[in-house]
Amino acid sequence: MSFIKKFIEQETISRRNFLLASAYGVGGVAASSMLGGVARAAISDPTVAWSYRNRTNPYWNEIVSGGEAFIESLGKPKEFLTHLINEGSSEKSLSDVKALLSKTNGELALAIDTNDAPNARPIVEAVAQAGGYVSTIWNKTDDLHPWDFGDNYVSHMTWSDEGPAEQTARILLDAMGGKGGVVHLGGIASNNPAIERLQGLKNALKDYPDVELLAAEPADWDTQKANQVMSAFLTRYGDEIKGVHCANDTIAYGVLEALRAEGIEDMPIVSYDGNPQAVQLVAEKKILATVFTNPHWGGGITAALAYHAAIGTFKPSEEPNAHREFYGPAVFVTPEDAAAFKANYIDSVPNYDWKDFWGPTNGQIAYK
Amino acid sequence: MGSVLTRNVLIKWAPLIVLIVLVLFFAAMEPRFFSLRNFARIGISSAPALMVAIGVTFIIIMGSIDLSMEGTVSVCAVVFAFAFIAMGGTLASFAWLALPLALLVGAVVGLVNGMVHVWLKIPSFMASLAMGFVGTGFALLLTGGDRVRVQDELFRSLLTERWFGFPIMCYVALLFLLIGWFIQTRTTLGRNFYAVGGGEELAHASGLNVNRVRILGFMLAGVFYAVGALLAVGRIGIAETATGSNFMFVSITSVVVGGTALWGGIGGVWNTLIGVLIVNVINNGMVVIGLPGYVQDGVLGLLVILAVVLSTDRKSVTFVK
Amino acid sequence: MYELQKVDKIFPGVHALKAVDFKIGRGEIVGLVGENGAGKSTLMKVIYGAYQPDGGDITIDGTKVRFQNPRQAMDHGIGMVFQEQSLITNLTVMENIYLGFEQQFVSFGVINWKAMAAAARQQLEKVKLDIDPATITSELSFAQRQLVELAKVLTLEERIDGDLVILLDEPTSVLAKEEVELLFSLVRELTKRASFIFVSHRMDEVLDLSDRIYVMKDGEVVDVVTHDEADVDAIQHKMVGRDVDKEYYREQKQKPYKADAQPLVSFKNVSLERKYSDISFDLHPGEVLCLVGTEGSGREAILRTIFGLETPTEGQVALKGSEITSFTAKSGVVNGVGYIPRERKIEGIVAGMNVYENMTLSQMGNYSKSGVLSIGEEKALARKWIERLAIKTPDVYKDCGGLSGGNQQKVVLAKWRSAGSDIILLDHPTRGLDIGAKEDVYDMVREMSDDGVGIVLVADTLEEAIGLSHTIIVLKDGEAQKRFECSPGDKPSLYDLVHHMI
Amino acid sequence: MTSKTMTAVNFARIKPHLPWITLLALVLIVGIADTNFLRPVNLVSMAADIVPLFIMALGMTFAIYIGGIDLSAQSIANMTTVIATLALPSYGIGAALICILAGLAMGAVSGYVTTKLLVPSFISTLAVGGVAFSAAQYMSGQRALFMDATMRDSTFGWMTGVTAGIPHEIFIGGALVLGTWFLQSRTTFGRALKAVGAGEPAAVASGLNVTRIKIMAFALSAGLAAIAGLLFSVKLSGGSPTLANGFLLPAIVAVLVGGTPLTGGVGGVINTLIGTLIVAVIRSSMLYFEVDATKQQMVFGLILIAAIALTIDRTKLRVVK
Repeated sequence: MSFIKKFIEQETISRRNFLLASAYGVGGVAASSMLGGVARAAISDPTVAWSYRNRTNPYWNEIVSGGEAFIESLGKPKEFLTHLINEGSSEKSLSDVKALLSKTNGELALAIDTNDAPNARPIVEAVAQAGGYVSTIWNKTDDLHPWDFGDNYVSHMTWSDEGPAEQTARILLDAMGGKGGVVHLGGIASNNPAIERLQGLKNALKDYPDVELLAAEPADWDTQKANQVMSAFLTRYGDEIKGVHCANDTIAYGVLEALRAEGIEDMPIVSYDGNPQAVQLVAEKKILATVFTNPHWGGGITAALAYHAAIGTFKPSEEPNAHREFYGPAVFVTPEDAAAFKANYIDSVPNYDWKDFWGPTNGQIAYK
Repeated sequence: MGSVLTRNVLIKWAPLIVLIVLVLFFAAMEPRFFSLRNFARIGISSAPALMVAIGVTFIIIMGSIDLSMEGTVSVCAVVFAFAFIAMGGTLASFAWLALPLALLVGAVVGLVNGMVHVWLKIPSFMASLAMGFVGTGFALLLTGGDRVRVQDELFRSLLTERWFGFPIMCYVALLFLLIGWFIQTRTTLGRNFYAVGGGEELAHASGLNVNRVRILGFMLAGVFYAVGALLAVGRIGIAETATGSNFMFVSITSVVVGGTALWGGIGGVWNTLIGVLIVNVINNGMVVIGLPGYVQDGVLGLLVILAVVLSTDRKSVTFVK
Repeated sequence: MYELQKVDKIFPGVHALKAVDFKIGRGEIVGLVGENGAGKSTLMKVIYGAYQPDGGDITIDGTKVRFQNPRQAMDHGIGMVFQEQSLITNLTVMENIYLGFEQQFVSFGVINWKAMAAAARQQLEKVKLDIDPATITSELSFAQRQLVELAKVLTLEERIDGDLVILLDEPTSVLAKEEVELLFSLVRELTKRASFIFVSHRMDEVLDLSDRIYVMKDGEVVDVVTHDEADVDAIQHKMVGRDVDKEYYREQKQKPYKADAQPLVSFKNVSLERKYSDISFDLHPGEVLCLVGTEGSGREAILRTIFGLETPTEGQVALKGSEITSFTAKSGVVNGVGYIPRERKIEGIVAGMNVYENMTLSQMGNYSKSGVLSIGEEKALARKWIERLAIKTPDVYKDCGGLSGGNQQKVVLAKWRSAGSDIILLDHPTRGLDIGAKEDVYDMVREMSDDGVGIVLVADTLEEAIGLSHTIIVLKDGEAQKRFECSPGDKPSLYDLVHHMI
Repeated sequence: MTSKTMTAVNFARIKPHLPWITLLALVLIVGIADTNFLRPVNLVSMAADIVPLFIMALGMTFAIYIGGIDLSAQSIANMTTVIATLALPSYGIGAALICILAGLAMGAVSGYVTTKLLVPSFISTLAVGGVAFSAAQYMSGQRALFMDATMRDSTFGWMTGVTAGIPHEIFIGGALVLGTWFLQSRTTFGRALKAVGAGEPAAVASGLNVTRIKIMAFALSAGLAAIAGLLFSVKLSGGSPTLANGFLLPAIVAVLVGGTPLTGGVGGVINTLIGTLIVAVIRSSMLYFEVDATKQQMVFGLILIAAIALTIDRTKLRVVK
């Protein structure tokens, strides 16, 4: 019967809001106030939500696990975290956020990857207007900044992939002996990380005049597509291929299997993301290096920033810009340190201090 | 009479001719395309797609359509992987039971799909589209988004072991192609698909239990999707919710390119084989000749239109929707 | 042997069968006649199990039976040969014959094609058809297909121990005369093994073949006559409830056409590859020109050429004196050609659209301003023509798919006449219509002639062709054989025509 | 008349109203669970957010209304987000015109391939969509592009503004639904579409230029998809070849749930309006009922089956394929 009780309680509260809203509507009070724009100092018990692409990708699973770990650190069950899954659709991403803002009357602490950079602005605007708090990761346009929204746009974290990708590329090119052909399998071509990771490889190639970039094809972050593209590369370039640069771990799996089908076991490969499976492969020396971006911590801290800003633990507008826009951590995983890394980060997930917002970060975001 | 005969013969062999022309074209552009090892690569990428396409071929022959394959493939792959690992994780143990289990799961999903379509009288396009969501959703529920690795060397010999240059999975696909051919030509059910596609009301009036044929058709398709799922897992060693992604449009395109008409009654599994090969040759060939990634979707589209125009007997219809 | 007692069938709003008594003895051929909507097809569906009666009993040899579906009726020896071509054309002949009953040739899940072929050959022998059972059905002629359908029903003979009842629904509609005779001799021969229920609009055939004739009107059996007592006029009187005019084809209303006026349609040595060749004729205002020939003789292709659906490969076609260069249906319509197709439900009306939408479909330009429809005017037009042609419809909003065949035909006719078409192409305009509706059509043909409309007709029967036309062109294999002038009182005989057709 | 036939007649009377009854029922169910949902602010904002999807579904309605399908819609919307962003600096408001023209042209190509080359629309639109996607990738240089905020606001600000508490998207959607409704029910083109959908042979035999009508229907579909892309691009202030991803299936689902079945000639733009709102409500209901993340897709599929089973008017379907 408890759900009935819960319903009645909810009913009483929301009826008040409902009447209030109707009164605004009937009275024709200024439109902006009707649509939100609620100013409030702090929210005592905000809904905490994570909005992300999908659950079929290990990367996002790690993000979610971090979000849940943060929730549990608050002494709440992990079901308390609301999940908004956009399935790769910016349209659904935006609609879901707005629906949730309505449902919670703006009492929301939102962590989000907006799926496509242009989608960030409408989302941030909607959250700010409703009086909620939002922290974003990865996708945002360069002209959108947290400090332009007072407290409501808490922070943006991204990872500068160009540098780390360049470093893994160097590991790869060295393993190739500094000569021969290399192929790159990228993410969805227009995604920012995909562009940066390819750029990292190109930067490294400048120092290796004897290495030729044979081809760079998008594999859409997809294992099966990567598998097929690699097969075709083998036909086109055959033995010319001396190394493979993958934009992420899921692509690397497909590449490994395509090579395995041909009986090629010793091809130098580097990837990105540092998923547990990839770390295992690094330990086995099937992959030479990957870059761990600590999505578990990223997922937790992004939710924590939004939450603590919402309950008033800190006031974002009083923080320096470097605390509003910053780079996330990047840890190299190579065969030498893979075992230690695995023990520290994967076999036992570290207990992070979710109030140490900026400890592991990598400095303020710089725009080109 | 002579001219009619040659036209019929031409129509019958047109898809194969298109395939051969494509192979020769890509071989001319890049001689390395024309090698046994590359054909094996095309075979590997074709094998799972062929299974899925054969499944949907039966449905299309009935004049219906099935869009549930992505969900069904994912569910079968995930259930297989879980069962396989739970029962020992190698084919040498009782874990081989996971193989028939996967086929059974495919049949059950197909059965439900068919029942929703037939009993609730929902057109197959809508019923199967919705069932596809349910399937993918169910696979997600099972995995919670995780990937399940299947590393058993024996099972992976589908990919790694080769006979005459082709991995075992190609022979498995061939075996099921023959089974599909057998069902199509030598069983009542197979022939009844053509009857339903040729004239559903007439078939019903002849005493044929059309609803039963339809439901069985969706069930059979489910079994073939399951085989496709097994080969897809065999190919990359991972079962996940995304295992079924991208199968829908590719398989239906392949079926149509092979000369099976979307309005039912015409075509068969050999057409589908040719169709799948055409699509995979194009996909492989475009990368092999070094076409930039961003034009590949467009070129594939144009070539598919060209292939359908050349390989379908469209004179038999007055209009197309 | 097989008997219906006080059978009722009710549909929402329609009492389709009212306490019908019907029986058929062993080896008997029973005719069933009635106007469209009299309840014939409902009765047949009850007999072969497609409908379940709402009242009354069905008995076989005194035992009560109830069929849930056609399959159960078949299991009791009742089979149906359908009016529409009911073979599935992409299957082989033997597959069609054994469709739904393949199990007898299956062992271990495998079909034994040889056994099925042998069995099918045996069935085909019963109907004296010598073709390979593995032939794809679409390659057969219509007559052959009709015989295959009969052979299919006759498989009941082997399957059922008891007596057979076979329903023949309009089996002769696509057959030529001599094919009809072949069918009849077969049926008579088969009475040794089966009883037949024969349904046809061709009264002469029913009289010829049947031992007894049931006459239906408004869902009731109004008369049962024996072969010897049967009289066409009496039966038609019972069916229609009024006297049928002796001057059935309105010959007395036939007036000479304006032979000196400019021809509406002019064909000069026109050919269409593989359809017809070297056809020439002129169609004048007020003339009814009939094209006579067997199925595939090129009649329909000529109609379709006039309308613009086919582009001739040679020769000149002129409409109202101006030569046609681009053959599209649009240009046909603009030149005042109206096409009343044989497949009324497919090409004539759009089921799912209402009466006024159908009527203005070919002339929306007249009822719209810059693309915007004036629906009020459309409705007014529809009301006018509903009255003028006595179309039976509750209102202008009625879905044409729900109208009876005769009324659908009237809607199609109204579509063209209201648009002012003065070249009307009639393709089997009376096919499947009952006598009353046929007479309405004949009246309309005469009225149109009087108004100076030129009509090209492909008639349902030769009698109709002779009765209605001013001019007859006999076609065979796409070539014109003979031209007849048919002024009233001086018309060619059936024999004259048939002589040139075959 | 018996009581049984009476209920049958009554049900037949209710049938055409089932789509909006379903919508109302869904709104009430969610509203009872959480009255927040029923606040006008929320309902208005939900409606405004669904507008781009609705516009695409509106276009899709025309393709489905004539018995076809348009699988190119999403790619065309993707393409127009790129075109709009690229063209805004040099052409201003003219960018909108370029987008719409590009959409119409692509749709006309689909229509041409379908009607003249007799390639089923399932394949032809998929292929043209591939071309549009390639074009989008090429033009964007495979990057996400951003509109200058001031330029966007001065040129297209009217699209995303708010008047009297109503977001302008709703006015745009409303204007388009009125326009297309007028087109569908009051113009010769709409009537011709209905004839083509319900009985193509009869439309031909009435002298209608069926080919042209179909090409126009596909052009209209793609044109509206382009408007959807344009509006979305303005709303998000940028463009990318993947920005409109995830539109296609919901748009098809919206049309089908509204009660425009794939058999053609039945339903229409008003149905699509209701169908889109049903999709929007189902989507929000996931949040309001706090459906677990891993279960959402499966639940969506199940509700979809129920909604379609309720809303389609089977009396208008001759054969359920």
